[in-house]
Amino acid sequence: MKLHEYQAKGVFADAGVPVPDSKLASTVDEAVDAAEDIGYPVAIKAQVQVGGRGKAGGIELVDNAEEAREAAENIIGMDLKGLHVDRVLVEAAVDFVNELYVGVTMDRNEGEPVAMVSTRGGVNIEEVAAEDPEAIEREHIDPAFGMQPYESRKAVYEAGVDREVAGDVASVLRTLFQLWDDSDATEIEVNPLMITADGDVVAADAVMNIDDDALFRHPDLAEMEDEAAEDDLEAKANEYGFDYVRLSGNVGIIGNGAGLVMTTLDLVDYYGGEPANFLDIGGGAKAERVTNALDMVFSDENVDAVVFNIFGGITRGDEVAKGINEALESFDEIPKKVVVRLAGTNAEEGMDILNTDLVTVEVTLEEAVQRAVEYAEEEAQ
Amino acid sequence: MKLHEYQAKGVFADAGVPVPDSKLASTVDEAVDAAEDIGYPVAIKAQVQVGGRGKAGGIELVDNAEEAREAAENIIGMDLKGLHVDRVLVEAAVDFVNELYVGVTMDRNEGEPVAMVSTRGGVNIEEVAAEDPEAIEREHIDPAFGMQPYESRKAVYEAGVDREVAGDVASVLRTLFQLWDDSDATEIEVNPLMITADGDVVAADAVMNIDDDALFRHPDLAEMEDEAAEDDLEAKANEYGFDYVRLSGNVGIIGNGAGLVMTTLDLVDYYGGEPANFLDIGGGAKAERVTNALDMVFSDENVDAVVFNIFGGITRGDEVAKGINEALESFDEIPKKVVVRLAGTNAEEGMDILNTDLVTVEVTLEEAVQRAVEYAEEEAQ
Amino acid sequence: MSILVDNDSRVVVQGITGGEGKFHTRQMVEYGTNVVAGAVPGKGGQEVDGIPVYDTVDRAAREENADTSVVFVPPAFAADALFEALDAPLDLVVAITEGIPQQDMSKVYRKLRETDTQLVGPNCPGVITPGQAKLGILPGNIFESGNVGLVSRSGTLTYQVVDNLTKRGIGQTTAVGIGGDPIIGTDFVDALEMFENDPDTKAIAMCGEIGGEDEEEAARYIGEYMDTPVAGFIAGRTAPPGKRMGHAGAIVSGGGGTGTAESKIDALNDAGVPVGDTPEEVVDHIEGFL
Amino acid sequence: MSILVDNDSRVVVQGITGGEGKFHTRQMVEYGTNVVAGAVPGKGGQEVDGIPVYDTVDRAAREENADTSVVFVPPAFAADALFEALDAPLDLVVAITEGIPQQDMSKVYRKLRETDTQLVGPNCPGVITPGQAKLGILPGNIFESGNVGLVSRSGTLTYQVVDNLTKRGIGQTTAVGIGGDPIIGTDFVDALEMFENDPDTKAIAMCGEIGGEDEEEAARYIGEYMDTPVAGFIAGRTAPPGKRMGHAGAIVSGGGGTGTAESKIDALNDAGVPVGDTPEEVVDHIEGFL
Repeated sequence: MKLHEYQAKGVFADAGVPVPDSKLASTVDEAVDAAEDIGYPVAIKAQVQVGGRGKAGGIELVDNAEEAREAAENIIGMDLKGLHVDRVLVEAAVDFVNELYVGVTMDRNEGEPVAMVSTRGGVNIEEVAAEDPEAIEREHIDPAFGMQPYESRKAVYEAGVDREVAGDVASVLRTLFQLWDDSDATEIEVNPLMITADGDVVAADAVMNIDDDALFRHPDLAEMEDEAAEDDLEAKANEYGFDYVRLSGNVGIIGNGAGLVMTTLDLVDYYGGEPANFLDIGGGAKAERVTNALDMVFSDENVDAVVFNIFGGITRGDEVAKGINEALESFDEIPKKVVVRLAGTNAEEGMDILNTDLVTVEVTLEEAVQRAVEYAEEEAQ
Repeated sequence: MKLHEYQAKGVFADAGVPVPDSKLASTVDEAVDAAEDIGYPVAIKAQVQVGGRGKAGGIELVDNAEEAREAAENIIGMDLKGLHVDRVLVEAAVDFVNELYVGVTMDRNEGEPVAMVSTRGGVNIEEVAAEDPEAIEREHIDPAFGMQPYESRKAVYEAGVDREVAGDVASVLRTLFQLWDDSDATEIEVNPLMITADGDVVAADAVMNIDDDALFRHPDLAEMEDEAAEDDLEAKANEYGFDYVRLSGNVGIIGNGAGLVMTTLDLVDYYGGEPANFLDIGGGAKAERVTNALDMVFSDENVDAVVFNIFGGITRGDEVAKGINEALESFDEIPKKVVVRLAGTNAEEGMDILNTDLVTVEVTLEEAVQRAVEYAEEEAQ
Repeated sequence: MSILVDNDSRVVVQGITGGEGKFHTRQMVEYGTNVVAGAVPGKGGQEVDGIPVYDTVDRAAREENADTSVVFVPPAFAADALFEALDAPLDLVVAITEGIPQQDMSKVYRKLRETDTQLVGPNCPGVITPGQAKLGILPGNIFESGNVGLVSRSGTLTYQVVDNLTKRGIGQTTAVGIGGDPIIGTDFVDALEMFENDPDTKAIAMCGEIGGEDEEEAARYIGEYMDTPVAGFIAGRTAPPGKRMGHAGAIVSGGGGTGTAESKIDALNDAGVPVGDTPEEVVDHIEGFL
Repeated sequence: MSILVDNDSRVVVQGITGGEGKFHTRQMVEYGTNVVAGAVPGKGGQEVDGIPVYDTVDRAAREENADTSVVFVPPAFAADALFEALDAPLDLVVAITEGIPQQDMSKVYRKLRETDTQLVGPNCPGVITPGQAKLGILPGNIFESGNVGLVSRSGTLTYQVVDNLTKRGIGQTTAVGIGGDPIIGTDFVDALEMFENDPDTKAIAMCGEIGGEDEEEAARYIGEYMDTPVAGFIAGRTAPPGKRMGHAGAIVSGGGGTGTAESKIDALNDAGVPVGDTPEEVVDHIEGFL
């Protein structure tokens, strides 16, 4: 779960990481009031989870109420890289002399967290990492012991942070690591961490990703989940308990098992179609889950056809087929054409059972995908 | 720092370890009131830090106010193995069907904590350990990871704890380990951990030793230190910042360095005397510290003579001698004879400087101890 | 021959009394797996289908001489179960559990590296040596004994490829599901090395997916050390950056875009490994090797 | 010959800018020790008596080729300083600091066992090879080069024995203060083994004290593996159980009474090690060996 900037900053502030004064606003008036309260200059920042907000016009710096109103009018309601901006964060502008990057993430190859510091803050850090990996100092942290204070200092000094602020930056890094550890984060980043003329250290942006699998032990963070979701359909998937990712195509995809569903997406693309989503309904195929999955996919107005790809392993194909039939029969009308392909244990028996009045049945994965792409093309015309 | 039973039980209760209802009382009336409040039967327990209180008459079980008064009268003010009983803990008696032992301590050989469980609770566990070591299940805990839940279960099941209460006992063990970890304890013991007929688990006694060297980060526990001290002189030593242990002999001992002071005690014994104390004044020998050390030793009414044994290492003997002279001169009268022996760097210059009107100077450690033992014998007669 | 598991494996099932544990234990036993014990705290002394249950893995391993465990313990308690298995110790631990918090696994992995235990998973379907034994939840009936090794990050995708192989009459030595989590015990290189050293394995199918750099490392390993031919498949070519595609480990990092299918396919091709565009194509390559 | 430290040791002083650190650095340099750097966070770029100071041990070790550190960092920060020294890594770390919390040391000791670093201390006076170099706070002037090795848990008691040796014209190869804490890096067995392997060490004085079982283990080691004669001393015969006698490690456990002087003396005698009743008697035994 990726937190919004305003959520992450709230968490940072509670943990003792200095952040600028700020207020969340969802109307232009609220934004202007917030700006007046905070005092100019303020930044008005679109709260959508996408990189490069600034360049895309999602962040404006304003000096008075008039500019604040204009900026809020521009930003609230705008479409930013495909996402609708509902809210802005109105935040005191920081007068900085230096911008650093600090972060903590999981190095999955080593199975260990890694703390990162760079003096090249304020720019796309992944570009820095690609062009000049030496510019980012990395310090692996032993997960058994947690971050030792010397490790934070080593990272900061080796990164070349000015000695005057090194102690404070190391302290921020330790707090971020503690936060990472305490909140089961998978990623925490501050970019830029601003250094003011007075030598103060301020987190001007905040990225925080929480491990979905650990939310059960963080009820406070889990509460932020609905607000964090970018998309109504993704929020719906959370409710249903599906692994779901929305994409921009028109072929809806339902399958079981992450690898097989990804493969189905890839095949849709391979055969000239465009996948509309990733949806893994998991093991088995009880009627209720199938119904919910179809509801999800049909709710996506972009969808023109659906491919349903189930590999029956332990769950037998005939049982899966019964579940699909039951689910399909619960619809008054199947709004888009559905292609089903069953494989694995008792697949043939399953395919015999499927109600071909409601769905098209195909034997191989490749055929099923091609058929769905075909249907989608027809429907789109 | 060893906590009193009532202090340790307070800490236990805060951590969620079940303890019986109890109240501390320092007068007979308070004890009877407490017993009436709690409801009979209650145990009246002397709050002194010594093993085998029960056998020595320091614990009585009473069934009514009359018995409570009698018991309180017996115990408050008694002398229990050399310690004066100022306070009693009045505690609800637990109706148990089983007594276990659980504890966490540091295995210094391995440098690791070890959790212990035994079904032979309620008796002297060190005797059990000596006679039948197999009766105590030990589980070493990795200090980097802390106790894993399975380790608590393994210890409890392997010790042979009844399956009905095993889960609860394992949970108590985990809480105790967490407490050990959180409070920088060196030792935590519950003996007995009582199992009631209803299957409840209750800590009927509580031993908790805190690492003196870690008190700086536990201000709440450090506050208990004065109350925990068994002896006025030991409390005074805490104030002065001396390592001090009171013994029962009549030769006062002051020296620098733990090993050398212990050796001085041993030599007093070896030459037929009895050491009155261990007192390490540490490095250097500034006049103020010498004065405080002499004040400590002279405050012990048992002391008949004092031996002062300093090895000057980096600190030169002549400087030490000056400090001793200055300290001695600050006394109107030296109440007992003091023998001084200086060794190491510039020892001869130091001995020349010492004011022999106030002290006796000896050249070797052996001679100095023998002289002090002699003086003490004379004074004692 | 085979790798990891065979007739001699003596298996303890952690979580044998739970719904999944009970069901799959029966399936494993039916397949011929030598399940000698279960381990569930507080359930010691019970039996599941005649298999004795112990309170601790340590006790189960000692009493029944177990050397292998399969873990069906729910995610909140799974790390503890893995620590317990590592401490017993056992030779092989197969963790089926999906959804173990990443930081828990990071600690387990740290401990794992101090032991001689081989961990497979978590979040994996398990390991099967057709005709001998299976550990986990793989559907035994689609497998056939033969000479192709299979290693995969995904469950149903493995089944898909195996089904295609078996239908063409190509059997398998052993199939290993290494799991879809970001931190796993046995990785591609480990499994490939075992297959390389197995004289009966004549070709290997390797199913990777987006996220991480395991496939790239495997490609380097294949190029440098392997004689056995490998055919690959990479799922997730169409996955957008920054989104978790079902598996916790299947995520292309945003911006810089590491962990992409492209990078993995390129690396494998550079190592001489053909990568199929469809599962069928992978099987075509394998057929070509034999 | 000698053990642990000699002319070639390149030393970084952790905490060189503190009062104790500065004072004893000067003393070490005067004695001839090759102190090449200091390490103090935030003080990088400064100098102490011409010795360059770095912000991190890692940097100090890299820039100045240091292989040894001496730690004067206050107890609250000492564990961190030790972790830093172990990570640099260095060959030898001598921790002078007294009063490090036991649980901090327990973690440091856990990490230590994963490294190749030799830790001496904490809560020790240090190590000296007379005429070559000293690490720590030992008073150099009472030592004399010779062929007796000395290992001790105590500072001033070491000085007492050395003083007696030197006054009788008996010099020392190396003296090692292993420290008075319950958890220490180098223990008696480690030091005895090094002396046993040092051809110049013809006899060894070993000063133990109450608490723990290091002396008993040393006795077993001497009995089984050593040819070099050892004379012992055990302080704390008169210590009551349950009381900490100055050193955190000098405590006879209550009740059962483990860690007693009696147990240690018996063990040493059983291993053929004479134990002196007074420090002078120890020196008598040593003289007899030579």
